[in-house]
Amino acid sequence: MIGELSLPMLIASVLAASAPLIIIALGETLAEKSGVINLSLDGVVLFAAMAAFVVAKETDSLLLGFLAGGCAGMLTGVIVGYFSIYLHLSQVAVGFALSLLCRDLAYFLGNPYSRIQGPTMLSSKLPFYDSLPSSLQIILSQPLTVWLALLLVAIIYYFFSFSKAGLNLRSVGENPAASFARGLNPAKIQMLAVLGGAFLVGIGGAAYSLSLKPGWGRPQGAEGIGWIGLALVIFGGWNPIRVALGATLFAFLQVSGIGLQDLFPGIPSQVFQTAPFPLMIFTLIFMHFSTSRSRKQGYSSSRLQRLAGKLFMSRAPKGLGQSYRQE
Amino acid sequence: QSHASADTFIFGLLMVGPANDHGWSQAHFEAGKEIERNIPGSKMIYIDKVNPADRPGVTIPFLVDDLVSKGAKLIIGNSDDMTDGIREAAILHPDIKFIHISGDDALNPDSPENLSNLMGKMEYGQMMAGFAAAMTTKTGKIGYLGPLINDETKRLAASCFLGARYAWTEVLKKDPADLSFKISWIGFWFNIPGVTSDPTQVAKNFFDSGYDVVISGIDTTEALIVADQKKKEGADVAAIPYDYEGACEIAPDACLGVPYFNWYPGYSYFINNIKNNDWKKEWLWLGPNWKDMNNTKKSSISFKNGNALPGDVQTKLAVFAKGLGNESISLFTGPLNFQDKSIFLKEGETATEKQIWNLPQLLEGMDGSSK
Amino acid sequence: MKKLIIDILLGSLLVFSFTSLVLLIAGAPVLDAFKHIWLGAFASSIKISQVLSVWVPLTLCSCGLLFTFRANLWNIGIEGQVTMGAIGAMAVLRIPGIDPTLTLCLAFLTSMLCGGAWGLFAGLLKTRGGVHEIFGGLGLNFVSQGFILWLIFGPWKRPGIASMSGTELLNRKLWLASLPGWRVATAGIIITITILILTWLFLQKSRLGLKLKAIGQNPKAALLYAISPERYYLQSIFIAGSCAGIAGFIQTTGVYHRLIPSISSGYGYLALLLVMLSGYKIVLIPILAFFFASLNVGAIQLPIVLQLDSALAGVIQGCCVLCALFILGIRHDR
Amino acid sequence: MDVEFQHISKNFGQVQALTDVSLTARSSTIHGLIGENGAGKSTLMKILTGYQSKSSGSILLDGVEAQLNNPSQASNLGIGMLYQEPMDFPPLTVLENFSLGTPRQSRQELHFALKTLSIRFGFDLDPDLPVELLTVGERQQIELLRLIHCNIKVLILDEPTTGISPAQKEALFPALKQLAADGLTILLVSHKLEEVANLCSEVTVLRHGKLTHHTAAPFHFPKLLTAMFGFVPKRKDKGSARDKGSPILICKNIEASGERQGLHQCDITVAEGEIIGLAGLDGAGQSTFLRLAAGLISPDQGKVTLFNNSLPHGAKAYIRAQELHTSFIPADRLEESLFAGISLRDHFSLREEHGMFWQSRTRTRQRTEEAITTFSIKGTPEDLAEDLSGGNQQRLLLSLLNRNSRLILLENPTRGLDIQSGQWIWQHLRDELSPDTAIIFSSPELDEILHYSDRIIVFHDGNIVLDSAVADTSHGAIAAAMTGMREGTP
Ligand SMILES: Nc1ncnc2c1ncn2[C@@H]1O[C@H](COP(=O)(O)OP(=O)(O)OP(=O)(O)O)[C@@H](O)[C@H]1O
Ligand SMILES: Nc1ncnc2c1ncn2[C@@H]1O[C@H](COP(=O)(O)OP(=O)(O)OP(=O)(O)O)[C@@H](O)[C@H]1O
Ligand SMILES: [Mg+2]
Ligand SMILES: [Mg+2]
Repeated sequence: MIGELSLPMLIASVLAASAPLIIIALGETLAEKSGVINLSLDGVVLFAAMAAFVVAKETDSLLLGFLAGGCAGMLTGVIVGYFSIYLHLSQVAVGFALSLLCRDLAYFLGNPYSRIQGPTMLSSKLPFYDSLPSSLQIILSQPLTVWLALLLVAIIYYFFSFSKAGLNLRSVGENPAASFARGLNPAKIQMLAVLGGAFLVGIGGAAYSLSLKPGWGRPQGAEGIGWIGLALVIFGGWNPIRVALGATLFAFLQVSGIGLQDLFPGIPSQVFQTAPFPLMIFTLIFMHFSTSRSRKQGYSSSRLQRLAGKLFMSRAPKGLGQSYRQE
Repeated sequence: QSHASADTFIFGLLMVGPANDHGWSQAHFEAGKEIERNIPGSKMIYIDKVNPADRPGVTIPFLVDDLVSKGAKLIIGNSDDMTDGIREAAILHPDIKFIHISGDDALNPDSPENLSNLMGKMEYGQMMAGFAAAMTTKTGKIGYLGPLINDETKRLAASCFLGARYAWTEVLKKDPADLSFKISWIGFWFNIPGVTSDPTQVAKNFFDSGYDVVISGIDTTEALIVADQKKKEGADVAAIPYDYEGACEIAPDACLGVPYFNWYPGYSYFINNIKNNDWKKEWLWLGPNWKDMNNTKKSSISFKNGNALPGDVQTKLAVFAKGLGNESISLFTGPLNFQDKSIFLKEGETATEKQIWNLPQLLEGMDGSSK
Repeated sequence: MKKLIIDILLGSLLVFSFTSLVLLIAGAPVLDAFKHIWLGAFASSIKISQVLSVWVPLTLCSCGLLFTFRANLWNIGIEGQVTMGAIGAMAVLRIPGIDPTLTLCLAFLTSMLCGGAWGLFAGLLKTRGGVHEIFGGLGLNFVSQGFILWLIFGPWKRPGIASMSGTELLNRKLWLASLPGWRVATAGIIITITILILTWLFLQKSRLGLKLKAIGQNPKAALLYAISPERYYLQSIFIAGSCAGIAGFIQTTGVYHRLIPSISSGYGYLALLLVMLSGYKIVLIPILAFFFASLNVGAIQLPIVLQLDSALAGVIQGCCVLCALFILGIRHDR
Repeated sequence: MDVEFQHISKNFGQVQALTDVSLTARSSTIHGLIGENGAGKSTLMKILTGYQSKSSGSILLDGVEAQLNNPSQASNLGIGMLYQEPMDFPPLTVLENFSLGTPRQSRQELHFALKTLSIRFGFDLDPDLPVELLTVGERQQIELLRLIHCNIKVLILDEPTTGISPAQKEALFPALKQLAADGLTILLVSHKLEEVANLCSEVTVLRHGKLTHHTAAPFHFPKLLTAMFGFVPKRKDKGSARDKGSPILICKNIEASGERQGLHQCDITVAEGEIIGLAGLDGAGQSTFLRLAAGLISPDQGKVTLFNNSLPHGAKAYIRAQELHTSFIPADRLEESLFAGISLRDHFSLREEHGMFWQSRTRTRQRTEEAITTFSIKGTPEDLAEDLSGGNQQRLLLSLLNRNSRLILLENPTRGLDIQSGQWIWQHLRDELSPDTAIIFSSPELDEILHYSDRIIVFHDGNIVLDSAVADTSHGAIAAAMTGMREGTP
C-alpha cells in the first residue's frame, strides 16, 4: 500500500493509468515486429490526443473522437511508412523529425481548444457489478479503454503467435528478402503494420485526452509518454504480454510516486516524478545483460529453463531498421 | 487610427499560464479587459504561458523589451516566478512602470523605484473555501491540492485549514480529531509533465483514498474535472477550484464554489496613479470589500457559491463571511501551534500581517509537508 | 549546382505550402503570420541580438552533434549534456570569494568537463551496456532533469523559497557582459565562433575527424585499419557533450544568470533537427542556426499579435527537415 | 511441366551474369545444371522464380510464355526453389518456417504434414526448435519439405546436398527420383558430379554466364570438367622457384566456427617464401582459415602461432597479428576493407600515420600519388573509394598493404578482375615483395591457383582433403577433391 491508497484502489489506479500506455506500446510493437522503427511516437501521441479531443468536442461523440485520434496516428504512419519503406530513408531521422513536428503541430492547432470542457469517457460498470465483492468492484470499475487495452494484449498475442498474417508479419521483420522469396510483399506488409501500429498509437493518445487526463492543454500531461512506449517495446522484448507488463510497472511507479512524497519528505516531489523515466530506461541495461545469459537457457532442453529463458530473453527482429529493396 | 495618440495608455500583461486557464491567469486577463472597457484610451497587450516549460529560452527582459517596443508604459507580471526577471527588466527600463503580482520586492529599499507589488488577501477567500468544504464533507477528509511550497502557499493552505476547522468545531460542533486536512504538493502552479506530480493523478488519489472534497490551490482546474468525472460515475464528491470567478463553469455540478481574485481594483489604482503622475513604489495587499464582496469594481477578493453547495450551507457561509468582515471571527488568533508543535500564537494573541505573510510552516492539525 | 538550387526552391515551396495550410486550418491570416515572425526577429537591433542569443547555444550544440553524427551516433542525450554543463558551471560560480574572471574561467572548464562526462556516460552505456544511444541518452536526459530539480529545490534553493524560477540570481560580476544596448553576451558570440572554427579544423583537418568518418561509414573495416570503434565513439560523444556543456555555461552566465530547471530550453533537440537539415555540413550550420533562432524568436509575436500559439516555429522547423529528407529520398530513388 | 528458357540475358550494372542462355527442362526428369563458381547458375534459377528480373529473353512453361515478375507469381504457377543460401527465418521455429509461404492450414495439419514428410525423407526435425540452432543442412531440409508440401510442379534445387549426411542422401535421392517419376520437373544445381551422374538424365554446363555444354546421360566426366573449368592450361613458367625458409605460421589441431561448416582438425604449417593457394567450394572453410590466421576470429580449440608467438584470444589478436607483420585483404572490398565515401588520399592517411594529430595533406597526397603510379590505379587522390572500378579498388587495397609484411593473406584477390589486371596483381605480389614473404590466398578459380601457387590446400566441408605441392598433383585430382570425390574415382 502506498500512502493512503488501499490495495484495490491502487490496482484500479494502476490499471487505469497503464491502459493508454499499453495501447501505445502495442502499436509500436506491431510496427517494429515488421522491421520498422516508428520513432515519432512522442509527438504522435500528443497530436492524436489533440485531434481526438477537438473532434469529440465538436461532434460531442466519444467514438468519433477515438476514431479521429486513430486516424491522426495513421496519417503520421503514412509519412513514416512512405519515407522509410519506399524512399529508404533513415527511419530514425524521419521519426525524430516527425516527433518534434507533431508535438508542435498539436500545440499550435489545439490552442483554441485548450482547457475547455469536453466529452469524457467514464468508467463503466460491468453487468454483474453489484454481485461482486467491494474490492473487486473497485478494481473492475474502469473506463472502456482499460478493457480495450487488455483485449488488445490478447488479440496481438494471438495475432503474433497463432495467426498466419502475424507469422507473415514477423517473417518480414526477421528477413524481408526471404519473405519476398516465399511470395510475400514485404513493403506492403510493413506499410500495413506501420499503419495499424500508428492507428493504435493514435487510439492511445485519444485515451489520454478523452479518458485518463480529460481535456486538452499545453502541457497535456502525455509528454514523454511516447519515448517510454518505445523503451517499453525493448523492455518487453517485442513480446506483447511482456510489453503490457512493462507498461503496468511504469504506471505503478507513476501512481505510487505521489505517495512516496509522504514517505520521503526530504526529497523534492519533482524527483519522484522524473524517476520512472530513467528507471525504465536503465532496466534496458539489465535486459541487455540478462539477455545474453538467458539466450542459452532459452534453448535448453529442460522445459522449465526454456520458460525462464523466454521470460528474460529479448531480441530485436533481425531486419529492424532496414527496409527491403527489391532487386 | 493613430494608435499612439496622447491619451492612449498601453499596458502589457505577462501571464504565467494560458489566458484561458479558468484560473489565475484568466482572472488577470479578464481584469485587463475590464480596464480596457472602463478606462478610456487604455489598451492591453499581453502574452501568456510565460514560463520556462512553455516558452523555453524566452526570458522576462526579452518579453518586456518587446512589449515596450510596442508602446507599453506599464508592465504587469503575474507570477511569483517572475521576481528576478521583472526586477532585471525594471532596471533596464527605468522610465517604464512595473507591477509584480504576489512578490514583496517593493519592501526592499534597494529595489528599483519603478517597481511595485500587488497582491490580494486570498487568505479570506481560502477561509471561506475551507468553511464550505468542512460543511459539506461526509467523510471528514479534505484534500488540498497544493502547488509548490513557499510562504504564500503555506499561508493560503493554513487559512483554508483554519476556515475548515472553524466550521467543523464551531458550527458543526464535531471533534477536531475527526477532521483530516491533507495537502499534497505537486511542485508547481500547474502541471509540467515529468517535472511536477500530475495533478489529475493526485486528485484521483485523493478521491480514491476517501477524501470527498478536494480544494485546489493550483492555477488549473484538474481537481474539479476529476471530481466531475467521479461524480458522474456515482461518487458523492465535490471540489473547489481557485483564482477565477468563472472557474466553476467547467463543471458546475461538482463545484462547491470558488475563492477568486478580482484584479480590477488594484490595476485601476496603479493606472490612475500613473496617469496622474502619482506613481510611487508601494506594496499593496488588497482584501475583500466586505459590504459588497462580489462587486468587481470594489472588492479584490471574493467567494462565489457553486451549484453543489447546499442552500443551508450558503446561508451559514454568508454568516461566516460577515463575521470575518466585522472581525468578530478572527481565525489567526491563538492558541495556534505550528506543525512541529512549536507555538505560533499564544492564547488570545492575534497574528500581525507580517507574521501571516511570512508564515514559516503549516499549522498543527494539517497533514502534509512544510518544506 | 542547378539541381541544388531547384531542390532548395522545391523544398522551400513545400515548407511554405504546408505551413500555410496549417495556418489556414487554424483560421489565421497566413501572410500576416509570416510578416510578424519576420518583424519579431529582425525589426530592431535588440531583436537581432535576441536571435543571436538563441543562435549561440544552437550553434554550439550543432557543432558537437557534427562529431557524433560523423561517427554515426544519435546523440539524443545532448539536452542532458547542456543541463549538466550548466550545473557544472553553477557549482563553480557558487564558490564564494574567488576573483570573478577566474571563477568564470573555471566554470567554463567545469561545464565542458561535466557535459563531456555526461556524454561519455551515454557512450559507455552503448559500448559496454548494450543500450542504444537513443535510449541511453533519453534516460540520461531525464536523470539530469531530476538532478537539476533536486539541486534547485534542495541544496541550491534560494533562501526561504524554493521555486521553479530557479536558484538565486548570480552576482552581477559573474554575468557575461554584453555591449551596451545588446542583449547577447559578447563572450558567448566569441566562444561560439571559436568553437565553429575549431570544429571545422578538427573535422576537416585532423586525423580524428577522418577516423570518425571512417568509423561512421564502416566500423567493420575500421578494425582492419587498427582503429577501435569503441574508443572513437567515446571520443566523439565526449566532444559533443563538451560543446553542449559550454552552451549550458553560456545559458547560465549569459542568459538566465541563474540555474533554472529548463536551462537547456530544448536547444539540444532543435540542434539535432538543424544538423539533419544541414546535411551534416558545417558551413550551413551557422546559417541554418540563425534561421532557426530567428524563427524561435520571431514566433513569440504570434501569441502577442495574432493570439496564435508560437509552436508554429517548431512546425516550420520540423517540416523543413522532413521536406529536405523527402527531396533527398526521391533524388536517390531516381 | 516443361520449362523452357529462351535467350535469357542478365546483367547487374556492368557485370554480365548471363548471356543468351537457352535450355529446356522436361517434366518428369531431373535436369542438372553445373558450372564453376560465379558461372550464373543461381542467377538463372532466381530468374525462373521471379526473385530476380531478367534483362532480356523469355521463359515458357509448357510452351506458354509466363509472367514471372515476383516469387508470388512463380509459386502460383507451381515453381518452387530451394535457394543456395538458406532463405529462412533463423529465430522462428521449424514449424513456422515450414508454414511460411504455404497455403493456410491449421497448426495440427501442418504438424502432421511436417512429420509425415520428415519420415518419408528420413529427416529428423523438432518442430518447436528455432531454426538458428540447426545446421545449414537441416535448414535446407525444412525448405525442401516445405516446397514438396506446396505441391509444386517445378522444383529447383540449388546445391541441396550441402551439409546432408550420406545416410540422408540415401533417403533423399530415391525420393527425388520418385518425385520426378510422379511428374515433377526438377532442376538440380550442383558442383558434385557424382550426384549429378546419379540423378540427372540431362546436364547443362554454364561457364562465365554462357552455355558451354549440353548432354544427356551417360556422362563423360572429363568432358564435363573441361566444360566447367575451361581447358586445363599448360603450366607456364612461374619464374624462379622460391626457397622455403623457417616456419612462420603454425596451426595445430584447430576447431573453429565460421562459414557453413567451420573448420575441423586443421593442421597447417606455412614456411617463409611459400605461396599457398586455398581451393574449395564457396564456404568450404578457406575464408575461415584466412581470418583465423589474420587474428580476426579466434579458434574454439587449438592454437595459432605466428613467428613463434601464439596469438591471443579476442579482439587483440588482430592488432597483435599486424604487429607480427601479417596483412589481410578480405574479398568484399567495399563491405569489409574500404570506406565507400572516403577519398583515396584519406585511406592512406588512415593507414599510414599513427600518433599524429593533424592530417598532413601534402605528405599523404604525395604518397597517394606515388601509389597511384606504382599500382597504376585509375583515379586521383581525391576520388572516393566507391567511385573506383572493382579492379582499381583491389589495386588500392594492395597499395595500402604494409610493405614490411612477411605474411600476406588474400581472400580471392582477383575477384571480379579481368585477366590483365589479375596478372598485373600477381606479378606485383611475386616480384615486388621480398622473397621470404609468404602468401596464402583463396580463389574459386582453379586456373589461378594452379598457375600462381607452389602448394595447394583443398578444403571440403571444413576439412582439409588435399594438401600437396602443385607439382605433385593434377588438375583432375584437385577438381575431384573440390567436388567431394576421393582421388582415384573417375
Ligand atoms: N545481386 C548481384 N549483384 C551483382 N552481381 C551479382 C549479383 N548476384 C550475382 N552476381 C554476379 O553474377 C555472376 C553469377 O552469379 P551466380 O550467383 O549466378 O553464380 P553461380 O553460378 O550460382 O556461382 P556459385 O557456384 O558460386 O553459386 C557472378 O559474377 C556474381 O558475382
Ligand atoms: N559509382 C560510381 N560513380 C562514379 N564513377 C563510377 C562509379 N562506379 C564506377 N565508376 C567509374 O566507371 C568506370 C567503369 O567502372 P567499372 O566498374 O565498370 O570498371 P571495370 O571495367 O569493371 O574495371 P575493372 O576491370 O577494374 O573492374 C570507372 O572509371 C569507374 O571509375
Ligand atoms: Mg550459386
Ligand atoms: Mg569491374
